[in-house]
Amino acid sequence: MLHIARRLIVLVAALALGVTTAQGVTIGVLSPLTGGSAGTGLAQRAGFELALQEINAAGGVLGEPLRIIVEDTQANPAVGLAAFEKLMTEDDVEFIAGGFSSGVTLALIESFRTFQPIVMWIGGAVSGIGIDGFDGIEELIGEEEWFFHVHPWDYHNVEAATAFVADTGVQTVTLLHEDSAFGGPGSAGAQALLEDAGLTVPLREAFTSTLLGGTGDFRAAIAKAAATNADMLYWIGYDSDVVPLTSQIRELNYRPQHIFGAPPGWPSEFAAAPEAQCVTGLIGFMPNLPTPEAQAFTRAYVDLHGAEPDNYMAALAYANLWAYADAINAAGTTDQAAVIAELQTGTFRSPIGDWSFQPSIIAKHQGFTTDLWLVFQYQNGVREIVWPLEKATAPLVSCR
Amino acid sequence: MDLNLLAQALVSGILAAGLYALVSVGLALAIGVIGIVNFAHGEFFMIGAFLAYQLFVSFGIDPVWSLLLVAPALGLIGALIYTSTIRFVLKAPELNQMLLTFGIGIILTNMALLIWGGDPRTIAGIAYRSIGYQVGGVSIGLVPLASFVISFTLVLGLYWMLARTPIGRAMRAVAQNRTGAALVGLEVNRVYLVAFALSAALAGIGGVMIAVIQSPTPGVGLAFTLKAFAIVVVAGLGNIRGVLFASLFVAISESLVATLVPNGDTLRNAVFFAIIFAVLVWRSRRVA
Amino acid sequence: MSVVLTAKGLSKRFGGLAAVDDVSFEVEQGEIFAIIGPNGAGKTTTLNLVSGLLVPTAGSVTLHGRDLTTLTAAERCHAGLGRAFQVVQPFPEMTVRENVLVGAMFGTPGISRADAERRADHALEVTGTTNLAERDAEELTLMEEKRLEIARALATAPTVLLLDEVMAGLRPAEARDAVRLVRSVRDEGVTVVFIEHVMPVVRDLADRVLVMDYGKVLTEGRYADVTKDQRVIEAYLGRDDDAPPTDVAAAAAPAGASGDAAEDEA
Amino acid sequence: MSAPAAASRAEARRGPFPWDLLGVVVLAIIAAFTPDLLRFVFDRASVSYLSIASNALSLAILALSWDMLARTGNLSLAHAAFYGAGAYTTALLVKHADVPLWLGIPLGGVVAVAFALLLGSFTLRLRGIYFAIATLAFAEVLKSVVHHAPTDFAGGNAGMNVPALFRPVFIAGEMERWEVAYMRNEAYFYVYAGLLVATVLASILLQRSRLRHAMTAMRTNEEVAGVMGVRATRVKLLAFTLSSAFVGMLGAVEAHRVGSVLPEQSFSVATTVLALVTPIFGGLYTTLGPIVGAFGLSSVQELLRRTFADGYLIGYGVVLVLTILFMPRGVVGTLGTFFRRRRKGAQR
Repeated sequence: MLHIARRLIVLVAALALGVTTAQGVTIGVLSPLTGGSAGTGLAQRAGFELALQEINAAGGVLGEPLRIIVEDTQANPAVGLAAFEKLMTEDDVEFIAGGFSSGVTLALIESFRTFQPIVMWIGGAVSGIGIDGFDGIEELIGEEEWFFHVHPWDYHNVEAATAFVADTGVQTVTLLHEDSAFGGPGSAGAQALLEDAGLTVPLREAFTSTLLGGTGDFRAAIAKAAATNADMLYWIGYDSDVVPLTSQIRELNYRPQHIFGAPPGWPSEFAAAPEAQCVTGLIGFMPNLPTPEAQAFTRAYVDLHGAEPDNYMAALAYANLWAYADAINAAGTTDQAAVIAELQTGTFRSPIGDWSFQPSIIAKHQGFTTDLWLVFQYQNGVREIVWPLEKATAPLVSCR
Repeated sequence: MDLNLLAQALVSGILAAGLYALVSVGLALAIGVIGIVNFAHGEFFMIGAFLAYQLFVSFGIDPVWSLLLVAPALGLIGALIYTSTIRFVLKAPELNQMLLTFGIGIILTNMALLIWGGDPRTIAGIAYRSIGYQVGGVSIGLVPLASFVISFTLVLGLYWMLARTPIGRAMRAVAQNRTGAALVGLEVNRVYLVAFALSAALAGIGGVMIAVIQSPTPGVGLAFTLKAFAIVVVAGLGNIRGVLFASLFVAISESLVATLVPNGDTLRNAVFFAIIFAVLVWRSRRVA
Repeated sequence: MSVVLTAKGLSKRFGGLAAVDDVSFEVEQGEIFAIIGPNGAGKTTTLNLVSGLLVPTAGSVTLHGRDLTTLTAAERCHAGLGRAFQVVQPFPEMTVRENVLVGAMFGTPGISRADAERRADHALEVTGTTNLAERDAEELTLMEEKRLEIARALATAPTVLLLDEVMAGLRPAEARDAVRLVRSVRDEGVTVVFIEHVMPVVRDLADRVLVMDYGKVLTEGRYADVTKDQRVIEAYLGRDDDAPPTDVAAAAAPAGASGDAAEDEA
Repeated sequence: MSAPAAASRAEARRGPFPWDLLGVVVLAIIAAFTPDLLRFVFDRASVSYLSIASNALSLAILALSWDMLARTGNLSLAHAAFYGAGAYTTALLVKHADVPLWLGIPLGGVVAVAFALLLGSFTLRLRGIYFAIATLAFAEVLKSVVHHAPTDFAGGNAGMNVPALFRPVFIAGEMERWEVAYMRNEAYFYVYAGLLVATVLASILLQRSRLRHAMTAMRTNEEVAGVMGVRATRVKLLAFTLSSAFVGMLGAVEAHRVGSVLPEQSFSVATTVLALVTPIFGGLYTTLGPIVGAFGLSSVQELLRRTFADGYLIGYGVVLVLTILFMPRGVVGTLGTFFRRRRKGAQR
């Protein structure tokens, strides 16, 4: 018995201490790699891996190879908390990247504040602005010097989407939204903005996403939407809702001019489905974006992972890690103040184009805002960019 | 109230009962005949859905035809799982069976995550998913109609099999009295094997349906499993016809509430489980 | 002698089927009272109605002049009604003594632990199971299980003990032991009501016999008298071999097919 | 009278040696020194280990409290409801009433008990899987009710913020940053450990009292228990009360620790499933089993995730399957049988 116990202690000690012997800069990544949000987390990891490969091929960080340690949060707050503290105290990282899920982000804030590493966070888009009696992520830590947010806030998403809607020239918009912290406040904000822009919103109706216990029968909600006969159906939900929603809209013979959706991602093979025709969607990155950066990213991504990125989270993760590498190299040190200064002032590469951190309503360092967003339209099996016009690859067509 | 909406709600509800019955009937067989509470049943749907997807992507096989391949494939997987694990816990307390099947479910989910990733997959290129027949202002969806017909055919077929065929009679005998069945020369273990494989095969068919109407993901089975468990229990364990009636009742109720109440879709689960709770409690008080 | 237990107009319907129909009887202090009848006559259902496992559709049960009809099984037990089952069901995770202790501890509300232990040991002695006390209840022979079943019921300190076919499955020598056991229980001052199939046992034990058929009382009286009754002979000869010996349990089963019984199996 | 019976009588008079109570004392002492010991051995990494340990303690409370109800033969699938009720109670108190932060935890337990008694009284006559599904349905309905309660009352789909119980202040120059995290984690660790000790005490008191026999009897056969005089209704409601009280308090503590309540998060089916998986793994109907299960499963999962980058949960599933196949009575149950057999063998 005793020798087993001794061996165990040695093993645990090795696990705990072994990593400190590694040289060079290490960045800790928190992502949901298992459970319902695994798709997003795995997409992030794929983006980090591509950036890591390129960074190290280009000489690494401060002359040493960069390392990342990816921890699975399971999208569970308590697990995420333990994972963050492992990164801080066992792996001794000074930089944190990744992130997804408001629940996990809220759980981490207290501990972020304690350790105050540089946190460059992709997840937690719920700003809290516009929700009475609820403090969102931006309200809670936006002002911190060490907090860098690499994803538009919820109001940016809504701003972009409503700008697109207004540009289409439709008069009436029916809103369908999934009923969690993502779609609920988002749709309320969209309704307010649309009405400010002079549009009519005859109906805002909630549904239960397939991601959160729904069985994908949206006919009741769609029938109500059809009864409004609005020019546009605008829905906010998750990627697994795309197929049932779009097919049931047609099955129920609802023919709005536009079916516009804003999920966090789109199922990759959906383009080939007949119900995809003329569906429009908000997205953060398109593999066919006609810019050299986007093309290079997509090519490299396919080389590494064998398929095009399904999810714009990969592009944001890629941007996230490159920003760290460039800022630390520019600072020439891992000293926090110097790196923060570089992050504040620097311009960084990304598949979406050059970007930098700017203040948002509360946050000091906000990367990507309204102008991240593109609207694409499925046209004959291809996702054409239709908005904003300067990036468009094809004109928007009506479904009627 | 718009009469059209009401009629649509009724039609949608009735058709939705087909899918509910389909996902429940395999579970009813497992619980009713073998007496095993299979926590991995939802993962069987999930595997069925991914198999249909893979057959489509790799060989261009339409889900209509992959039904014929996925059902036996799941039957085989079910038989393997039965032979390698389930048969060792038949006499164990039901909690042991739950832990075992929960463990199997975790293994299957995470294997699917490794193989297919976490992003939703899509069976693209099938035209019938969006087809609805307009009858007097009410739309009848082709897929819900087909799944209704398939489901009721399967359920009635299963009912017939249990009543009329030798293996069906053997299943009923084993379900009622395991020892007695063994005494009259039935190979109980073989009957169980067949019943479990059949249960998995039926889950496979449900999985193909799910793959058609939504996107296969590693977690796609969960919502259906919770509801299937509830339907099977309310129907009365092993009561195949009861599954049909229970499915119709809850599906129509859900559809009506979802249509008539603002934001009613988000009340579907509440309506469903409130009915289940009320029926179970009411029945327990009535009998006493 | 005074009447201790009265059943008046007991009826139980399961759906359309009347399992027990207007059954009345009185049992006197210190008596051994037998309920007999062919398979499916409603004997066990009657016992279940008396002990509170089933709620009667109509009728009442009185013990020592106290109406028990609305009480639960546990409350009837506290009032002095003991019950042993046909299918012996010891608690398998306990020793024999612990099994008996359950009856002793819960049969009398507010009993102290020490008193309960004394009572349990006494019940073990009366039933001749003291030497089995520390055995696991899972390892008993059938006769030992029957003794345990009676010891457990006895430990609840009943004034009336209901026994459901204690002799079923016993060999003749064991049955003779069981007869002695029931007598010694009566000698403790406990009134006994029992269901039995084995006629010699009924003859040896019963002071009075109630004969049931199709849920109704056929006749009642001394053993010698009722066995001469033409209706009794017909009832037995008419349907002697058409059902297995476990018919009584089976008779109750269809009732629960849609509800409780099915739940118990789960 | 035979010798063993006499011995057991004598033992009953004196009372057997209270190994279980001694165990609680030892557990409490170990818990009291664990943070310091971890810090001594692992230095700053103790912050991380304390978090992992707290998660394991939380699982142990969940599992043990579930087991207390399971001992009556009632397989509850409503533990997420009690957990969520506790979590939302403290969140609502903080938001709407200016009560001291700590009051939310006992009140979380009280509200959970209220829901448990409500559920318990409705489901008294249900058994087996009928009971299980009814409790699952109750939990799902409660989740939906909370979700659809007025937004300005319970936060609706966005949930509510819940303030931290501990906010140690960092004093520059006098300490390092990790020490603040250590102080916070140490404090939460003690809260969890205290709650676990309370749960263990309740469980031991149950096991030592005659209720233990009542519960075992009910679990075997509720009808037989009834005619033995066991008041099943009372015992069941008492078990519901004890079981839900600790889960409710756990939900409240956890809400403060993770800073928010959300319908999907606080009423997650995963909580219910863990509540039953853990004691089955460790050994049912004992005080030790659920605790061993919680620490066993937590360690297995942590070791696996540190060893494999992908698919580590497959290993977790394999462990569960192998355990039930080769240790059908759970870790504690099977080891207990093993040692008892050996002892018996030695006696012969």
